[in-house]
Amino acid sequence: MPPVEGDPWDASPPRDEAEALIVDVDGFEGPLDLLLSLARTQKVDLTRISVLALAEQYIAYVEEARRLRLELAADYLVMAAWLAYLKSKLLLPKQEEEEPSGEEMAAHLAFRLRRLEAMREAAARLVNRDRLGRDVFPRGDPEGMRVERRSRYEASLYDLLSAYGARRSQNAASRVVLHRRRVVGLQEAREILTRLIGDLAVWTPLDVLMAAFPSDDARRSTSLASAFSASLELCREGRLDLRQERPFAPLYLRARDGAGA
Amino acid sequence: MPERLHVVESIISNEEREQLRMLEALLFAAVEPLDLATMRNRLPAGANVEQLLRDLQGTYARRGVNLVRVGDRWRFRTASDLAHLLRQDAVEERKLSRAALETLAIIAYHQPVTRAEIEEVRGVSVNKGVIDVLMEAGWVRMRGRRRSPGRPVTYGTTIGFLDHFGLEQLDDLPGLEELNGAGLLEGRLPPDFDVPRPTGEDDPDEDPLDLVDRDDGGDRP
Amino acid sequence: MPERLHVVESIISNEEREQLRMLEALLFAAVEPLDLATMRNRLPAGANVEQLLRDLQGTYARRGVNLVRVGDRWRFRTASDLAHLLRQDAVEERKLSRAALETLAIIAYHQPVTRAEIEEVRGVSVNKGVIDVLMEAGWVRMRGRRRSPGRPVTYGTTIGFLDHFGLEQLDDLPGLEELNGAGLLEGRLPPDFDVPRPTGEDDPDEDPLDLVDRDDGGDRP
Repeated sequence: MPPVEGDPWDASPPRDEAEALIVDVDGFEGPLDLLLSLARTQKVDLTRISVLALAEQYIAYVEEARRLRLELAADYLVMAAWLAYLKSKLLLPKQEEEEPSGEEMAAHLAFRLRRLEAMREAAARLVNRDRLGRDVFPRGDPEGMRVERRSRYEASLYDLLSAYGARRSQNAASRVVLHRRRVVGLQEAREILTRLIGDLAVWTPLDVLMAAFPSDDARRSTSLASAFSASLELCREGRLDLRQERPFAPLYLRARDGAGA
Repeated sequence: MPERLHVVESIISNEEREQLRMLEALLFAAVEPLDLATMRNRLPAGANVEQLLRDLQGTYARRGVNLVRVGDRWRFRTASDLAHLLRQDAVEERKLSRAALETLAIIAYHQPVTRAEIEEVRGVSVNKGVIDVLMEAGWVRMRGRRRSPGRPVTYGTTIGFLDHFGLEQLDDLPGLEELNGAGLLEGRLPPDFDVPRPTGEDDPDEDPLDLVDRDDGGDRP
Repeated sequence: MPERLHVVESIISNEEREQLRMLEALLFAAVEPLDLATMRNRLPAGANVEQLLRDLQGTYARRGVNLVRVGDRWRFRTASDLAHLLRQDAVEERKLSRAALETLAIIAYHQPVTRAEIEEVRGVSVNKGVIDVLMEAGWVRMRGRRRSPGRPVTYGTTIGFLDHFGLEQLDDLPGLEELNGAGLLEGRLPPDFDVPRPTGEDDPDEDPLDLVDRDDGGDRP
């Protein structure tokens, strides 16, 4: 579990160092931060810090935290182990060909601490500069650069005429199709005829029945055609009888026995 | 120059100069024009805000930025003769859409023509935006109102239209024969197919636009 | 006062005075700091923009509003000694957390810098949200990619960073000399190495971002 940082916009109040050292492990932003805080308790310039003493302080701190069963992030434990190793190298007589030496490791750690502290100070100096919107202000209501976006449309006379020609001829050709004839469909004719079957006890000419169909000019022939087709269907289904004396003679319809009941 | 400036500045007291700086900063940073009460509140007690404003206005009178009064409020504004500097013209070349081309052609040939009539010729409804684009391009204008129920607006073309398409007058629009000859009419056309002659200014079925109509800016000859 | 002022103004030519007015208007009206190219574009051909800027900066040096340089851009802003007067105009600003501040400082002083390097300095892993917040504030941008295995993204500061913290250039970062002298900005290098200052655009170890990288919006100059 790496140390997790809080909300970047949420400036936490400055830590009470003494208190923090006692309980607040999670308040530190990583082992380096903890080390830096411990180093400050030595009250010496970071360039003259005793890394050995620091290592011992840190290890003691971590051990105390574990004794109190505080949950420590792995980073802190790794640092503790590393410092224990560093401590042993600093204390033991120097080995030949050992790379890097304990002194080099200590110097590097001291360097990192100084660098971290330097960055903290730099951050503080940055924050305290005259900041735009806090100390200095830009023009409150700048007119701004007004971009006048004008569209210039491009079209040639040819484009214009061909668009016109194409649309006009297309509509001229399709107008026939567009004026759809109103027709009496087969289904509609069936429904009308079925309704009439009850009245067809005797042979009745189709012409007479046509009175029940839409008979305006536009629909007369389609009514007739559909009525005829529907009567053929009903005949096939055994609900009507059809009779015609000879070709082109009137067509008679009669309900088949029992169908009209 | 700094030395001479110093001479000028020394005419007013240090205190006044400091107040002038404050007023200048206040007005500069203000999000909206400031009224006297606000300025008095912010400046040190006893500051003669009216006098300071006059001084500041004088200082900026011939500059690129002026201090102007807006009602009883004050603000900095770029000098009006420099407004052109702040305007950037961005001309975008755009191709007319197919719908716009058709609509334009129909307006040209059938004018004066109402939107309903355009739709009838196109066989498709005409998006209001299309006519707007044509008006914006300066090719189409509202001509008048048809003397029919609802008095619908009639559209026609502009001088700019003739200009752009290289026509001297509306009569120069090619007629049926020419369109046919140029192969621009396709398929079999019904015998009564015709291409109308556009009518210019005088149409007996058309009323002039009311003043109110003109206000909406579409009527540029 | 107007008469004396006239004497001062007559030192420069009418043409220059007009150009000064124009520059003043442009800078006053601008929403963002203006770069030289934009100003040159706007002014009449042949105008010596650098000279005009210096003149204008001098004119405003002791005023309530100053002309300041931000990177290679320029803007007017209120004089910093008037902060107390204007602070009540300030929008209540959310305070950055210590982690975010530290990260910002590291990016500013060590740029170009990768996330791993920031973590190295802080000794803790850097929450992605921290860098996002800094980019959102307009202070940090992705600069490029380090020429090293994995080609990690490098971060740097923006013009907005300079603008916000009142820096003319990165060299003006507070304490930069001392930090450099103490060898604390060496980042990846061993302590006794000679160290570069934060580099603006050209870093030999840095590749430009690919176009794809820029798409995620972090790269605003």
